Amino acid sequence: QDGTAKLVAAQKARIEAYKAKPEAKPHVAFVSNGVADFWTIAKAGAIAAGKQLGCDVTVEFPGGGLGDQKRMLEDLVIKGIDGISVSPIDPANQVEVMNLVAEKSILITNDSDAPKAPRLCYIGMDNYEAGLMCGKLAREGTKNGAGGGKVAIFIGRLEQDNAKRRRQGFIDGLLGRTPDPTRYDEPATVINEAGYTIVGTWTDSFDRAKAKANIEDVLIKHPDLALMTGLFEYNSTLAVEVLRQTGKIGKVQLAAFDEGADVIAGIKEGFVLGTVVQDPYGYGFESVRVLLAFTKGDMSMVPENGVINIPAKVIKKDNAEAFWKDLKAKIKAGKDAK
Amino acid sequence: MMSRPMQPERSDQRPVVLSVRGVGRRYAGVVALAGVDLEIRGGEVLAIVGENGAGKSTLLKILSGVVQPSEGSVAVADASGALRELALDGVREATDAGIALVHQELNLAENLDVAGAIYLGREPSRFGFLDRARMRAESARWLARVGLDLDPGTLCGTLRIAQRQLVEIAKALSTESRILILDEPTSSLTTRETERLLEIMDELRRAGVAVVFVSHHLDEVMKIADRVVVLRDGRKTGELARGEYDRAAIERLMVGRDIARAERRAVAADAATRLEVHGLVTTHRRRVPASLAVRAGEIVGLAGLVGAGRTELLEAIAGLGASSGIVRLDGRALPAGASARVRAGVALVPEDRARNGLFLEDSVATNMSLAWIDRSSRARLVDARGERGMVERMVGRMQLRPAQPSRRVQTLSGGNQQKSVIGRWLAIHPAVLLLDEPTRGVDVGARAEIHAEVRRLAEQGSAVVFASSELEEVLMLADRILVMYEGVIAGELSAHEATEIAIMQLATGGGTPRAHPPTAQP
Amino acid sequence: MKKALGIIAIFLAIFVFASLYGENFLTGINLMQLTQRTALYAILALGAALVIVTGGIDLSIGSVVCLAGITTPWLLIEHEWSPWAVVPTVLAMSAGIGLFHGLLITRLKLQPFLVTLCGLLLYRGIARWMTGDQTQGFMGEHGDLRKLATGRFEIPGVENFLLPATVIPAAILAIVIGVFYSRTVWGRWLLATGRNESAARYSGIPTAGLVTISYVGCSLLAGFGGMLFIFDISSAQPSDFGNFYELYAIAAAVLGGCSLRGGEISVIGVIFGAATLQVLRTTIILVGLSSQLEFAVIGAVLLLGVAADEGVRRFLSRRLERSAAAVR
Amino acid sequence: MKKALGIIAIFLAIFVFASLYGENFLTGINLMQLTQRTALYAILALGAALVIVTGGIDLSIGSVVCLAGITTPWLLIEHEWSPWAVVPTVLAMSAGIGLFHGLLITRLKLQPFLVTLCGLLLYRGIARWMTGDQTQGFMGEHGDLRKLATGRFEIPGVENFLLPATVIPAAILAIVIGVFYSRTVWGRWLLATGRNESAARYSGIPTAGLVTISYVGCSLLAGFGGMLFIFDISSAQPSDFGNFYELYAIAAAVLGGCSLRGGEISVIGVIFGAATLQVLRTTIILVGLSSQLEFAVIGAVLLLGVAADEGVRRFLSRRLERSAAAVR
Ligand SMILES: Nc1ncnc2c1ncn2[C@@H]1O[C@H](COP(=O)(O)OP(=O)(O)OP(=O)(O)O)[C@@H](O)[C@H]1O
Ligand SMILES: Nc1ncnc2c1ncn2[C@@H]1O[C@H](COP(=O)(O)OP(=O)(O)OP(=O)(O)O)[C@@H](O)[C@H]1O
Ligand SMILES: [Mg+2]
Ligand SMILES: [Mg+2]
Repeated sequence: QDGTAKLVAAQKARIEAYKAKPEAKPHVAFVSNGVADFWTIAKAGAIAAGKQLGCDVTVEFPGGGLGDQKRMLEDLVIKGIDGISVSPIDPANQVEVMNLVAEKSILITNDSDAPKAPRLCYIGMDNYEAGLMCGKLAREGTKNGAGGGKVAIFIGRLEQDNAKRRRQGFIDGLLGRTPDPTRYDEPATVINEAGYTIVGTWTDSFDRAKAKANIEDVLIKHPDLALMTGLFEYNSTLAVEVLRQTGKIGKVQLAAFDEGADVIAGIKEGFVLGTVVQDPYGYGFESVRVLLAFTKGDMSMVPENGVINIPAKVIKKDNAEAFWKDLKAKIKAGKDAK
Repeated sequence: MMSRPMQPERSDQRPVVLSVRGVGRRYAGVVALAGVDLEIRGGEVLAIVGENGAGKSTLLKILSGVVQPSEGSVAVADASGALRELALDGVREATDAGIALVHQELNLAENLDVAGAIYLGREPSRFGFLDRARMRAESARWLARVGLDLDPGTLCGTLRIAQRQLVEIAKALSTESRILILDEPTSSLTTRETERLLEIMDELRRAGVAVVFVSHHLDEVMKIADRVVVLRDGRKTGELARGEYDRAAIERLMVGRDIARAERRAVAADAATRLEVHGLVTTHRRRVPASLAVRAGEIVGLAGLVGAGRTELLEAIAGLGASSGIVRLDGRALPAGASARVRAGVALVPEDRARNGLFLEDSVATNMSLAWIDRSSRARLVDARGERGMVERMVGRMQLRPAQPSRRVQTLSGGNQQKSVIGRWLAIHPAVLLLDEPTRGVDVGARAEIHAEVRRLAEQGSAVVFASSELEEVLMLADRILVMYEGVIAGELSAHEATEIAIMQLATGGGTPRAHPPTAQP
Repeated sequence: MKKALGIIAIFLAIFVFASLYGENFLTGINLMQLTQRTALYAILALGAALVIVTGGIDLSIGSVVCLAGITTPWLLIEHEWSPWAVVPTVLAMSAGIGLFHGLLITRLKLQPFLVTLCGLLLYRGIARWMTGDQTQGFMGEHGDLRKLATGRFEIPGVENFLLPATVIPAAILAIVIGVFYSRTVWGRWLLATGRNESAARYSGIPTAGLVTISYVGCSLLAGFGGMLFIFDISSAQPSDFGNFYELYAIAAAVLGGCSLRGGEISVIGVIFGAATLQVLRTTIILVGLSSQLEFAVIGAVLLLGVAADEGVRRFLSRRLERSAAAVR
Repeated sequence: MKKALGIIAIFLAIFVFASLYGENFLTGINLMQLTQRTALYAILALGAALVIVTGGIDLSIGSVVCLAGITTPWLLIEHEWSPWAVVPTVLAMSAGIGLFHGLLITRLKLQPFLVTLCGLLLYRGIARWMTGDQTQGFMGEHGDLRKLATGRFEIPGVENFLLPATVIPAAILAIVIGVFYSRTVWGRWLLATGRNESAARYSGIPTAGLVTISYVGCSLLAGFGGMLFIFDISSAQPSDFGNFYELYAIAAAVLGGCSLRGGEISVIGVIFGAATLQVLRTTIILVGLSSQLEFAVIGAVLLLGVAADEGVRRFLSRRLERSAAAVR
């Protein structure tokens, strides 16, 4: 902890020094935790910020997990980058590489926080909170019907911290428990509570054909499934696809996550309860804005607790259309920026 | 050169070093060997003869621990001379018991150098580390012994088949075993090397070594063997001591009848030229262009020493390997590439059948019909019924044994494998048939059959060129003989003026003013 | 056929197990979905078998699936091409990739493993770069075209089971490939080439051309399969679509009796190989095993299966040898 | 050595390019990190080379890296074993895996591709199941043990460059393996076995045993490498740690001159093969190419490299032949 404090102080001193002599053409980086549309939208935000505010921006998507992210961070440091905003895959165990970044550059986190690391701030939302939103959405959806029933959870993988928190939030929200982010239900056990039976959590390691097969197989195994949720973007998209293909529309409810095109279409059509969306564009934009301010010696936008909150939103039938238009415009801007 | 008489000693007073009692070996579907008794004595040369598939190789493999007998026992004399029954269940044990075998099908690791191949499995070492210098020096000695002028550092992969054969012999000799077993060691050697090998066998015999060898060349057998064992259909049909046998007697025991030798007939003097080769230069190393012409119905023999370039010439005509020059068939220049030439009717029976001729894991039928299916196909579809008929006829004509078209070629005896390759080409009546060592490993009877088939093909108007290291075969089959020396066609002899001496003179450079030392040095 | 017996036995064993212990395994909809998946993977596996026959290997199958799959909606939606232009373009591109591999392997004599490993990296890289790592999907459009993979046919007289449309191309391909190797001259020559390339050359077989065509066929099937896959799942992400599919394809082919040394193929075996893998995956879910165990179970069952197959084979051949002797 | 010339040339070309166009490429810290990564991957690649020499292949390397890597912190942190027990246990487990492969391949005569493909699925599955798909890390503990991978040594007289500790085991392994194949009887036997198994058997060489030992060696190195990898990155997820590492390892070995037909090895080549892949990846970032292009660039550069290498080789051998002909 001592080392962390020292590194934080060193970064602050560096920023202080920039006051006297701001960086001429700062170069900052945005590092994701994987490859996904979510991150391409974030990239659009980051690049738009770079254009608008005047700095170089490098965006890196590590495709191969922790090792890959470590390698990219090291290489960026070697390259002599002025500041990095990273979404750490496994914060508890990535202390060293984050220390390295803090030592030679400036470190902030996005999407997934690392409070114990020497990061100057975190930009994002709480995945537990977002999961809770999704769970409540599902609870409302089923309460309108008979209430209770069998529920299945689909998620890309459970190793990463944000996935675990999101799942736990969903479960707590669905079952109407009092929120407690530290709770953890084992994925392998069937939960019987509050009239609901959570029959299981299925992962696919990002193989979409496998993800689709999971949903299909679970629907076969539990013909009486009442509700499902896809906690990663493509899980929800595929759930919509399977519902269409198997004619289960209306029979199985879907509480979605993220802004897949098919999901939005399903919301408009009315057979998807709704979806919880984050604001990746905002993560990217804010990251660059904050880092850029640092290189000018300005630390004023960092609040006392170090968390810049960019909350999640629930999209339902009424606001789906407006949301979709805005998103398309942002993606287009991001592409044109490239 | 062939003249030195090889004096046999009275061998039955010598001690028995290896004895087999009632050994047999079965494979799925065949009995390769049954109830063979045999005694081998130190200081004698024992020849094993028999038709293709008689079980000779199987017997030798059992003697040397490569194959386990299904019944019977093998006993080896230990140091004191007492026979000890050995449950020979591995090469290592046989090697330790002083037995060395040269396989019929050659087996060298191509990525090793010659010295490494010779000492494979018995490398001189200190604390597990190789003693390379010693390995090289000693293998050079053994190479010299077999008359192979080769740097021990040469990679085995670059060796031609005769050289590989000699390396394997050198390897066996270098074990200085008490019992040396050679399976058709002379099948790819020319007269000169054969001669040398017989001398070595004689020397070993004098030194008290027991030598067992297989050969289809009865003249070799009669020159050196103290005793001849004849196998037929896996059974021993006779055991003759020196003096008790002549060629006819052995053949009768082998085949059960006398072998008819085909008559030579004359080529029509006005026959048109079918194959014409003009200025053929292979990119491998030759700068001297080769030219030759073969008339319809003519059989031309290529003679020469090991490495004289016969194989290279035949392969170039067949369109294999890079070469320049013109090859004409009936006056039309042929395109480059083996597949174009085969389509035009130029076929080659390669000398290295395992590597270039056979698909060992496939059946006899598949091997034989490979070219035929193309000729007979309609819309590229295989005529399956016709194929079956053709294969059956060819199996009969080539006297394949066992006559089972569905058998995997790998499980055939060496000679029958050779027949499968020749059958592949006879099936399509090629306009030009090129044969490289056509009867390598083929028994006397089958050889006569193959010769008859080749003659029949020629009579139907094909042009035939064959290379053979056996002078006897060249003299017997060819209408005209071309002798090669160091990559050049050194001279030409017609069938009636050719003699062994005349050929050898040309083959060793005696026909040209250049006086290079011959490839194989004494 | 004989080579396929082992995998058919393994398949049946798993099938029976799943019927007994899997919930709703023997339902029409489950069998339909299994058929669909088997057909999709069988197309890839047949492609893999084409090059395995030549003694080669194609590690780029998954990446070609990705590139072809991603390009299809990319052209249709982003670039608004007509389906009549897109399908031929994607197939031609896939064939072109195969041609490229084939030429490098037969003309430049590079190792197939190396060439197609570079392909594995290259085509996925191109797909990611081309789309800017953006998921490509049909946005609910082109439903007719997608019928190629999502269509279902009624079988007269059979209830509760619809035949997935993908079965048709898969069956046609299987029959064509089966006939090709057993009945045509080229097929026979390719088998020979796989067994002993040098002997094939000496026999006048145009080995280089035939091998090149095999690589073209493999990539073409991978591209075609990729197209069907994306029709089926409706959208895909370039960075992960098709990952490891080459291993599934090769595994199915090898399980089905194709030796990696070349010269052997059994179309029926390949299809059962593909089916076995799919049934295994579904069984794990329907039996209620944790999906974390999926990999472990597939690996263990396959290993056990092939080991048992080999054991039985040996036992039988030993019996045969003994009985042959007894007859004489 | 001659076989390694091609890859050394490719490496130098990329290195020079990166020095010219990459930001801060020629800095001590970058070279240090490249050395570290090269050493780590070289250990896996040397393992891969061991089985490639026998004419086999090991597709399970990545999964063994995963299993061994994950087990290390799992035992240390979750189960609080002492490091003195953990390291031998993990290494023994890795060796056991290799032994299992070797026996299946040499005794049951199963195809190496199939056995190790099942292994690929199996060991990753076990790792995922064992840990319940949870990330395993050191939680900041065991810093001393991790020095095996994170340690850095000063080289007297050299500034700005510290030698990573992983270089020591990598160098020792390289030397031992190099000496083994060029100088020892067993190495020579293995080379012969790899190219012509029956020739080796006929010469009385215990081929089955030697091949088995090669698989043990490969898995042992993979397990050792996995341990060092996790010491280096401090935590890993069972579902993706080590994915595709077998391909990197095999690619490095093959680029370095090991033929997949067996019987060939060049330790220097293998190390340069591993180094080339790492330098390429870093170059892409330091030159400022998008990481989307990483795969495409690596694939294209390798393909170009090997094609050029082969072209040059042919040109030279033709020149040589011609000059030899001229002499006569
Ligand atoms: N591995 C095997 N499997 C099945 N049958 C075999 C096998 N090896 C040999 N045979 C059969 O055993 C018989 C004897 O073969 P062997 O090789 O001993 O004959 P040979 O006398 O050496 O003939 P050749 O003169 O042609 O070399 C043949 O019929 C052959 O087909
Ligand atoms: N592809 C090749 N690579 C290396 N050397 C070759 C090649 N082709 C031919 N040679 C060499 O050319 C010479 C001629 O060989 P070739 O095999 O044509 O002779 P041959 O008369 O058929 O002798 P053999 O009795 O050995 O078959 C030999 O010295 C051989 O080493
Ligand atoms: Mg024989
Ligand atoms: Mg020759």
